[in-house]
Amino acid sequence: MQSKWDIGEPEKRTINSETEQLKSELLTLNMGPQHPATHGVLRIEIWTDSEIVAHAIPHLGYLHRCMEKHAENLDYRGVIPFVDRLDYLAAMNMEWTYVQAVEQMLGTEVPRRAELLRILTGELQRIASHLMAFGTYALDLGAFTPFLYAFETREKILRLFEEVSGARLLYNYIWVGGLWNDWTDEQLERVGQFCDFMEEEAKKYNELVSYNKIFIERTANVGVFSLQDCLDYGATGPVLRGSGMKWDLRKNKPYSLYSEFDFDVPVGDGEHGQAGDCWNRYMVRMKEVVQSVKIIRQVLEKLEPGPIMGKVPKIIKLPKGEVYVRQECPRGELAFHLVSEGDAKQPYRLKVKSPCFTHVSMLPRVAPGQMIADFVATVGSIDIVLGEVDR
Amino acid sequence: MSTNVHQTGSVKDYFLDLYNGIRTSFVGMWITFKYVWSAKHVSIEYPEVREVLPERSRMRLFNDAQNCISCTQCAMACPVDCIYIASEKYPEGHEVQKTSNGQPIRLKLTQFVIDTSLCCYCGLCTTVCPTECLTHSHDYEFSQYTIDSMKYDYLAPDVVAWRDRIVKS
Amino acid sequence: MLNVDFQKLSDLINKNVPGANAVVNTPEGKSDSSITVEASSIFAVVSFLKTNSEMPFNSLHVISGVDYVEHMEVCYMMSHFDPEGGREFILKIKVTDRVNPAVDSIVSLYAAANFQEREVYDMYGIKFNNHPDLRRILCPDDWEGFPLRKDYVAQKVYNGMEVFPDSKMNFEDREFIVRQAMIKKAQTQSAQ
Amino acid sequence: MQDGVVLSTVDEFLNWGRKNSLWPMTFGLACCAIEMMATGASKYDLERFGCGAFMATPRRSDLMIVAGTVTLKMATRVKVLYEQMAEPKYVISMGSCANKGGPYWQHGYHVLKGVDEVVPVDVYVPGCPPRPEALIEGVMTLQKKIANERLLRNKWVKHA
Repeated sequence: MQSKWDIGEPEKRTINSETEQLKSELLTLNMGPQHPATHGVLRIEIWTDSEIVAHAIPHLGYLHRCMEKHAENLDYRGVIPFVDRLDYLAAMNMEWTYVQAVEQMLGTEVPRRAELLRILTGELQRIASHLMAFGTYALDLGAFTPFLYAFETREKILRLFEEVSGARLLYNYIWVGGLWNDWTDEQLERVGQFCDFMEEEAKKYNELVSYNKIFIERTANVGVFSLQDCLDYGATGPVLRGSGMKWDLRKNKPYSLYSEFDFDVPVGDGEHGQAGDCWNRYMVRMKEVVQSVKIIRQVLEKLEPGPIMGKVPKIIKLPKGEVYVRQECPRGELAFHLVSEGDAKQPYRLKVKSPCFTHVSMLPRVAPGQMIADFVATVGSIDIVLGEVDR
Repeated sequence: MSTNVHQTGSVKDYFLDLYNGIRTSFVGMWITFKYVWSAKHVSIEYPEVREVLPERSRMRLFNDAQNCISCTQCAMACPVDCIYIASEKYPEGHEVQKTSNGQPIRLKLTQFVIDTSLCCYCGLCTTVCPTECLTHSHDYEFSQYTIDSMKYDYLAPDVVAWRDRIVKS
Repeated sequence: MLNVDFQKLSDLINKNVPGANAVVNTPEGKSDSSITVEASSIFAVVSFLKTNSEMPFNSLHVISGVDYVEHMEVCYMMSHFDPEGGREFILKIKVTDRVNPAVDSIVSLYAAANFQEREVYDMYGIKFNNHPDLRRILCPDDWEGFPLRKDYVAQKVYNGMEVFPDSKMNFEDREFIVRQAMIKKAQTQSAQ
Repeated sequence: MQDGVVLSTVDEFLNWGRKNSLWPMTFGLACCAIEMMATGASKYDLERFGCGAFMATPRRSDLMIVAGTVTLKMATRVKVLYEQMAEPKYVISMGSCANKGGPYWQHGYHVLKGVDEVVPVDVYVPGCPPRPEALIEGVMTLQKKIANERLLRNKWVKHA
């Protein structure tokens, strides 16, 4: 049996009988690091046979910011701003995962209101992140207007976040033990209004883009990740769900207070195309937005006044040991492997399991046989953030 | 093989595809067209109109040197080490001043420099300040032509004028 | 950790993989448990974990390295995605050779290991035998040293660019602080 | 009036043209790129300054907004991109990372400590990331700089 990663020597690979007869040479095409469709500084070396991709080799590290090295030199609170900058589109979720790892080792009790507000911010951030994915994916495929709509809606969330945390993109809001600031009733009311607005807006986006025939033609049946591939490569999040596996850590291993909430886990059902293609991956995100709104509504009902900060020592020192903490972030499962040697103010080791890193490693698997334009659609559909890939 | 091959079907399918393509495109265009009369004005015409920043917004740091007690807690909390504080003891017989919230100033501040080009605006320094003299102002318009002018000495005489500018705007 | 009976799993490994020497590390407090196996038998162990019927693991989450100065550890986060009930646990091996560390690659078992092993090689210099394409992944190909080792010292110049240029390091400000601290120390010493 | 009426007027005209049609390159590196996109989107609308036509290629752009951390691996590419741009070309360094290495200056073995190590920078915009307004202010600062350029006068007028 040929193993999964091995897609054969590029020279020897036959695309179809026609090209075999033409005996055309493979052309090396360099996509990136500066390329509008790679969402940052991903560089992909593509070996093409006329318009058909024969082989794609991702080259990473153009944004390698040595975050793991920094984490070993900073105190536990000081790591949070750096964790923010991993996935800068979902900074709240990044913080939350890291903070959860520290709290688990520290054994901190987080007040109920803080946990609920964390779910609120996490889900709002998920919406913001998926909106960004929606806007830029449409931009990749040549539609500019959805980008403007998505950003207009995203700005509403960012304004809320700025009011509560003080920054637009990188918040440093979720702290060890709780939250920095509390939400006022007026802000929570606006969150409720935003929920109504977002539901209407999601319907509009679906009409505008998702069910557009041209969009479906561009994305359905393109870049199919089979379920076995996803498991082999360790894909998570919308990529795994788009391939038809109903796996969501919020349901399957409920952390925080997610077990109290009622929501669905959308999976790629092959409404158009087949499960695992670009359209289904994209659609999982759009459906998740609606589910997030549903969760936020429930949070607003459950919220009661109370403290937002648990008891945390002034200087955090963790006992000797290690934890591996996973969370469901917008792009997949983020995990931190936190090792502490005891009696130190710094982590001994902080390994980031980034979902996008795994997803990028799937590109060589899916690329052979695609058109170049379809390959762009595939790269866009896995929604990578390079800050997290390279760390 | 995952290329997007058009399914060859009957003539009916062909025209159905065509119809769906045109219909869905018009649905999208109609949504955009509605913006002609129903859209709210979202653009902020920046230099003339400014968005009112939320109270907690974290922009350029400002240190009120008169209230600083040189405790260096901010420098310790700073994850990027961009705050440089130095202080020395007052000569003997010096009358101990007090900050606005009543803390005695026992050390003479001789240097308070923040390198703004390194700052990551995380806000950790302001939360530990015991006298609340180090704050995030709401001033974000300070782009510079040279990198050296990004370093701010908060003991310089012109810093008061700069603070006045913030207070006014 | 999720749904894993560590004792049972280690017994399973010991029974089916001779020479694996699986040991359960049960830490104090709230830390996670893990299983340590012999470095030489890692391929057999992972192969067993993937194919067994009692407790299969269908996915590899991540491979992480830890440098404990006297030895290095490679941690394999094994995971099982199943809507009915997932599993995960940390599988560890110890690598004692710092000069020329090498372990068997598991790329032929899990395709996910391809990039992950390259990253561990990039950061810790642990070579993976039988890896199809063992190059540096994050750092440039001509980078010197392995950054996440505890004894790593960054190179001074890369490709004509200074890594830590003196003009950008704020030496004047920091020197001032250091000098002040020394004066303070001298004062306290003289006072004593 | 020592520069001459004609040269001054022509200079002013050229500068006016240059400063109001700055075409930036689509060149996002990290977090700041998101704020750069937000600046180009509906709420802040960089187009009002003639600066919103994001070009995908360096050959037809005048302005490179270095938005994000420049790593050593990327630095040579940034230089190549800068060299490909046609004159007149300007560089805005956006955010702490591009200014001086930002948060990664101390232990960042793989981070270039400021993009000015490889390309000349005209305007530094502080912030981490800067607000969209701050970027617009940076563009306006650059426009002020361009308005004062002495393009023909430097060539033809001899100063005492």
